[in-house]
Amino acid sequence: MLIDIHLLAWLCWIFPLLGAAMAILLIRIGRPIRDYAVVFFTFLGFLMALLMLPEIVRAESFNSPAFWISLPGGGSISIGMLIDPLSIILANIVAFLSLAIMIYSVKYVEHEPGQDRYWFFMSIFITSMLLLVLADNLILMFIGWKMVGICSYALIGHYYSDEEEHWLGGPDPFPFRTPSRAGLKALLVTTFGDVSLLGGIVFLYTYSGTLSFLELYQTADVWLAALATDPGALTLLSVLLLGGPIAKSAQFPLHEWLPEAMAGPTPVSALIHAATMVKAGVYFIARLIPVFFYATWIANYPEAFTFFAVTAAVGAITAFLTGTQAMVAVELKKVLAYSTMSQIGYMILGLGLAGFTSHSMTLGLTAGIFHLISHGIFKAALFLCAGVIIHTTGSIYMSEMDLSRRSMRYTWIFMWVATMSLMGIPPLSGFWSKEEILSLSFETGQFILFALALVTVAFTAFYSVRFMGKVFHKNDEENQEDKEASPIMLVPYGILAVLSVAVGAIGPWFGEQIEHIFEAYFVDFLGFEVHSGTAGSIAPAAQSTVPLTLLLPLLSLVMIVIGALPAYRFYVSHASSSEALVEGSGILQRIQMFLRKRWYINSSINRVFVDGTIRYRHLVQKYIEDPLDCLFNEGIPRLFSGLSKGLRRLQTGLLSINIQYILLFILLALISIVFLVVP
Amino acid sequence: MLTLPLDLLFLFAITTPLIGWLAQKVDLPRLSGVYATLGILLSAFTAFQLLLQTLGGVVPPTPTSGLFNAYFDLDIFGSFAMVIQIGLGIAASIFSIQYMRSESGSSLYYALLIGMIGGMVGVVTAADLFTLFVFWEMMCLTSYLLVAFKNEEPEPVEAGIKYLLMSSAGSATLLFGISLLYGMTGTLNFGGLATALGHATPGPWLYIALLFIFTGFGVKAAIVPLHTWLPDAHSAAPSPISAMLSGIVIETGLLAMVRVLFTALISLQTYWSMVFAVLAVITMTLGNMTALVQDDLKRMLAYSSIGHIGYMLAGLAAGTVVGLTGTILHILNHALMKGTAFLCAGAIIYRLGSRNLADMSGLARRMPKIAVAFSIAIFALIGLPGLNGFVSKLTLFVSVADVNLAWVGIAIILNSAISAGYYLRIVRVMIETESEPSENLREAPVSMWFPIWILAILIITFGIWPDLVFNIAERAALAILSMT
Amino acid sequence: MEIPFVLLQTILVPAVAAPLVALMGKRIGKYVGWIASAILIYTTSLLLIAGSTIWTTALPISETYTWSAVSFTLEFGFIADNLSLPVALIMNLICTAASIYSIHYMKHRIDELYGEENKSMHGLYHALYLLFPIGLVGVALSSNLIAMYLFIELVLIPSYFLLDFFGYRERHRVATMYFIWNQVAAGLFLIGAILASTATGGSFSINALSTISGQPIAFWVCLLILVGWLIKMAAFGLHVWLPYAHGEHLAHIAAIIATIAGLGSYVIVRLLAVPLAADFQVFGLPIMVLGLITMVYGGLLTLAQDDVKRLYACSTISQTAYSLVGIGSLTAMGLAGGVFYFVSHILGKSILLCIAGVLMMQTGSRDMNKMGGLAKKMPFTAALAILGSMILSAIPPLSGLQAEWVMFVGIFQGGTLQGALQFAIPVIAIFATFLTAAYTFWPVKRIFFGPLSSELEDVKEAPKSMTLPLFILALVSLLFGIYPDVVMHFLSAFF
Amino acid sequence: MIPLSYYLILTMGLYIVGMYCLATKRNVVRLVLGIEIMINAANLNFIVLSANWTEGFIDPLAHSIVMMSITLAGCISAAAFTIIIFVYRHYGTLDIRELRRLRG
Repeated sequence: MLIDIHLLAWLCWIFPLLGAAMAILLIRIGRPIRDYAVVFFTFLGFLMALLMLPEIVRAESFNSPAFWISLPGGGSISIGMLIDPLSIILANIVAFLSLAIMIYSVKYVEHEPGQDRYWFFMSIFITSMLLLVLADNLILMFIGWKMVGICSYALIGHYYSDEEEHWLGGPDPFPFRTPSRAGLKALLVTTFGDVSLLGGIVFLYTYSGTLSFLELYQTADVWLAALATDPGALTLLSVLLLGGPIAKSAQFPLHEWLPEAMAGPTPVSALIHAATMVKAGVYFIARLIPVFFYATWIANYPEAFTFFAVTAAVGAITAFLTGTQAMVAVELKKVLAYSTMSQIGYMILGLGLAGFTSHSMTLGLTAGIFHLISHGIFKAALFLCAGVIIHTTGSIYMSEMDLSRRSMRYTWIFMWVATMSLMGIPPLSGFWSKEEILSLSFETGQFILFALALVTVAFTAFYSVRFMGKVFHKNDEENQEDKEASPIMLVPYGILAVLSVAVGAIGPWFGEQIEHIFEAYFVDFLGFEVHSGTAGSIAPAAQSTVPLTLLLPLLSLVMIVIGALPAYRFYVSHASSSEALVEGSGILQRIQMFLRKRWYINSSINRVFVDGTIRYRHLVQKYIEDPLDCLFNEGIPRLFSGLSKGLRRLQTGLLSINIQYILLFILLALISIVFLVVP
Repeated sequence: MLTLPLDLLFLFAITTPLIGWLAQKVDLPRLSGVYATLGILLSAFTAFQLLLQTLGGVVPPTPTSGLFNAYFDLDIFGSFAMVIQIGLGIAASIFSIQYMRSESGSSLYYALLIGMIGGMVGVVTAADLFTLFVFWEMMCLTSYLLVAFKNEEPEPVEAGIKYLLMSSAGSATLLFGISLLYGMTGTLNFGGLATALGHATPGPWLYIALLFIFTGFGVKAAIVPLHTWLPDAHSAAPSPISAMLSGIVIETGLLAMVRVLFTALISLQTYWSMVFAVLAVITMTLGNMTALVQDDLKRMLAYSSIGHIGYMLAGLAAGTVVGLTGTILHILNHALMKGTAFLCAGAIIYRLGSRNLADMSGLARRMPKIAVAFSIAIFALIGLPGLNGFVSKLTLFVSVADVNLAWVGIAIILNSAISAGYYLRIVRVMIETESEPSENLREAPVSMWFPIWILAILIITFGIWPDLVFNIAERAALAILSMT
Repeated sequence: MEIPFVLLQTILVPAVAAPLVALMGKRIGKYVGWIASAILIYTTSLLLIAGSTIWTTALPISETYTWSAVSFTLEFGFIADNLSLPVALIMNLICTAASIYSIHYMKHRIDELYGEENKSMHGLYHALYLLFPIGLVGVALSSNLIAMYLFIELVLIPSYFLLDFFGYRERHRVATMYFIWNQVAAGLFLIGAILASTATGGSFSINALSTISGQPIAFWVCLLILVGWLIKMAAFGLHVWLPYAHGEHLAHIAAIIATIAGLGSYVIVRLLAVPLAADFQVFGLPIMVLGLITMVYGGLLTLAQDDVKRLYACSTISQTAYSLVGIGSLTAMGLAGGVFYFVSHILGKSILLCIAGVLMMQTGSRDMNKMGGLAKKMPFTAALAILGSMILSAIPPLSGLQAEWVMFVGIFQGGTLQGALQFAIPVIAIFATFLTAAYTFWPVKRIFFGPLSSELEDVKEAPKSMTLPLFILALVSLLFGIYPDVVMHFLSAFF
Repeated sequence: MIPLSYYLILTMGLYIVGMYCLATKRNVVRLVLGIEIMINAANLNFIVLSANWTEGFIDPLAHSIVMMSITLAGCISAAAFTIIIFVYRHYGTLDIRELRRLRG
């Protein structure tokens, strides 16, 4: 080992931070040097992550926290980097994808306004995400978590002047949304989750007395026992903790910010969707799973199962919900956005399933993380391609795209590869990871979840083919004007597409390795033992695995065909027209509208929270503040001046009355003497 | 021969009209003012020396032979009060040099002023009740005439006659009370009264005497509901006289009351302290509340004096060393604060010609010296710490809180807050943007702002370094309490 | 490094300088502001040195000067310990930053109100301004109730005059209103202080406060001091003065008024929660509930504002209540977090209120509906506004989050809470913090983002002398965020 | 010998008469007379009590007091009439109820 692994972990996120500093410091030096300096530092970050990778096989954790805050009562909080298989995998994924996106950006933002800002926030974004995955305690992780949020705010709202060309949404009758609004929305929705997560962290801390992940793992029996004595505490903890990931990873019901987060420059979308931000939630849930698994199956606190139930249900619902919306979306990036949510739904579903039986922990973890890896790769590739496409066509609407397959051959090929990976066509990486989730949901006997996931496969195939067809296969006349993207943009997504194939080629082995590592780490090293046959578990499906390994892939292939075929007919071969079909059927029209209106979730949330706030915000002022104001700042002075005027009347100016006051006084004094003194 | 300051005061009171006559001959209109001021200064100097002597434990020589033998008794209480009275007199007198320049018969004015000071000095140094009464009447008489001094206007005259009638009724009541005390003991000497009545079980007549004496002094001290003459008299009098009346004359009523209460009527203390507590709250509340809506600057200040009398009464209600210290200290502080305030009002009226608050907007820019001093006085009156008013109010509060009358203390503080409402109006009006009446104002002449600033600096000094006077006030209080 | 009379110097140097500054202002006009600022930089460094001494030795520095010792002892006692020093230091720092900020801002305002050549007004302003740091630092460092009262009132005088001289719109009326509200508040505090002193046998020392613990009078002492400061902290129902005072005050003075509001958390901790812990127990739950109501209400009220200054004014109501909830928990973490949150919040709030001043100065308007797209014209200002919003919304790496989580740990531990409330109050409280993000970032969008209207084409960036001090405040907050032990080292040692 | 209380009732009565006069009469001159009555009530009291103190002995102090008091009362009347003259000049009436410029 050349460098101490702890140092590697620190440097891993410090290098991009230095990159951010470069973005500011080198403004005056000149654009190219600045850009390459920033990219170089991102590369160094990636290098550090890569150097950590060999440690993964040891399946151990490295953690040497340093003192950070002293707390009242003699306690203190230390921070450090936690290096264990989970964080190494995530750090590598994040660093690698970020590097690809940053290289791509060099060309992409050449002519954009606000480049300093762009580079600065991109670097910080990467820094915070790396910090998030490498942090060894909840607060440090939360810091990264929040910084990711604020960076996304800045980057989504990159075009803050809201020029019309950067508007999102529409066309009529759908409303247009401005980038600054989208940024604010992303920030606010995720903040809502963050608040919940912070509540969860703090709540957890009050019982556990530690924030370090490792200590939480090690002392789980103690603090879980304390937690379980308060009825409802575990449920509350689960819900509070899950609030964060649900918002951050854009899961139902806090998912509506993501489609609009497309307002930023495309590399930003790529970063948000593939590498950072939305993956944070998945990572965090993965982090927590051992603890809750322990609580559910080993310590036997049934309340802890809430965590898994909520996770799995949210994942499946989101996967289905957003899959449907992706089928009708009209903007290219929005399709991809819905697809991201849908895929993240899968991951979350996989993670949720980890706790459904007493032995599925590592299976679930593996499924979720594997899908995270493969999704990261192909989704980054897709977004980068989309960036090129939008740049070339100058429109965000797929209906206005019509690209030449020939002159943009490489882009076309790479995008198809990535798309097929997304669809789950074997042997691309997406197939293997999705299969794991599907089979896990089947094995655990969660047939509703399984059905939802399976249907979503068909949806995925449909919208994937649809957007490819709309972009590249609109007509056969070749449009010669389109130019292939410059190599500096092409290479990153080319590599990603190749990687997608490569991972797919070794898919089963890859998945197994991950599972082994997790097994070795969580079970053998940390001691979250998995006892088979613990009370309440669903009967192990071990004996049925042999037919299933064949049946399930077949089933999902059938679903892909079901989804892809109509799309192929509509959009690629143009054998029939989807518009005609929809116009011909009232029900289909209604469904299309329903889906395009995003199941009315967005509009109802908007109506209640946003419009409601704007419309009724003055009510507070009018009905509470103003009366109070009136009472205190006018009422009391008026009362006093009224009293004062009343007292003023005592001063009549009539001498006889003045003398009568004296007499009155004497009389009162006499009475008081008589009553108080004489007896 | 009385005591030295008194002698000097009488001498100058008598000679000032002569000088005034002379001044008319040689056409030096300010001469009588300067002469009178010198006289007061001289007597202040002697009074100060007496104070130092008494503080040093030396009993100053009171006349041992002659007509007034033993009717004066100089203790720390008396000499301290004397210094306050003469000291404020100096300021008023210097101020008057310019202020009363155009008045006819200004030498008479100075004679009356000196006479009033003499009367007050007599009241606080008297050793028996009747001597006290004689000087009391002297003080009253001169003040009636001073209030009505500007007899070419109807208001001073009206205020004067009302003041005279009410105050004389009070004096008569006082005399009646004194006669009852005399009837009970056969002596009017404070020492004699203290030995005769101090430790006896109180009979009904003592209560009646208390009632009459209290009413008599109360009219002068403007205790509600005996206060009704005050707003008229104080607002109608010439401003230096208002300063004197508010600053020390009404307080002299309290000082005299202290003398009697803590000697002759000490056995009734539990009774009268309760009555005082109630009256203190009523007085301060009414004074401050009524001041809220006044538009006449001097009338507002006059009502505020009633409020401050309420604060002082609280200390008497406590009746402890701390309480008395607080009262004495507040009398000093109030003399400084209200003296400054009324003199500032006088300077403003001198230039502006109006007493209406609304006409004074924008004044601060035209008369900054006056405005700043006025603001200092006002903030001291509100009771902001760092200025002298705070220390005495604090002492008063502590004293009442110590004897389980915390509600009186709370009333003091709430009243201070209420009083900020009208005091601040003055400051606010002064620093507002300019209005027409104040456009062509000039700064007040030196002889006006100089005494004002002396007082203002004392306000700050005693605020920052209260022990300068705190000590004396406490010893004065001990002197009173050691009389029985 | 040993500096003689370090605490007294901190108080006295500006006090002595104030009249000189007023006189010099007549000659040199606005440049006198640099002298005033230099003085404040000096006192800040004095406090820094004191802080380093305390950090290393862990012993408090105390100085006592007798004021009056006749009937009862009045003292100017100063104590810089682990609790008071960080608070004093941060407030002096804010005063310093605002002083530098104000040099240009006041030139603008004085020119507007009193004409170009009015040099003496500059002197007057800076002289009055110097009273703020004295008062604020004095309140923090006092070891004596009466001295504390004195400093509380001392702050009132400059804020009254500055409001009346230089404020906006209805400044005369609001100045009086502000003065009376605060006078009542200070009066209640004084009553409490004196009642306490009667029970301690005439001592006004804060150290002696603990001796009355357990006596029935302690309840009244707690109640009066608490209510007095709740007025200053603008708790719900007692808050109606604050939007006016903030709205009409000069922008940076509004920041200082917000500091005074926040100072309540320090005073409550210093006087009640620690020495009178047992008697203060009964107030725990009511304070938390009141704080909760204020948090939510302040947040809603902030959302209702269209006026840039009133906006941040109302947010003070909500933010100060956070600390209140923390203190109401009466746990060590809650108290430490409450004070930490106050320290963090005023940094952010000072930045934001000063930004409001910049906006008013540069655009001549305070209506947010007329703004938009200003980020293009004023990038620094926009960055500052976002930084300030981040502090308030507890977004790391700035200090808000560190303070918030420490405080919420205390709230969740909730010493006095029982049953369902044990969960309900903290959870509601933490969800109420969501409003902060809404009411800080929505205005940022309204002011700085979106298309620039044609009327605002000529708007220019504020001068460096206004933005740089604010950046320094943001940097301080960043320091606290990255290494919170800078503050927590002190606070943990105290609790 | 007439008991002391009778005298005291008499002086009290006089005092009340004086007060009554002050409280009800309109003419300023009468009001001054009212005050004189009150002072005289007090004077009378002194005289009465001086005899009462020691059997068969009349305290000269009281008499000197009364002498002085009468002088003072005279001074007061003089001052009062001086002002009354100006009152009449300005208001043209001696009715105290017409003097109502100052109030409130």
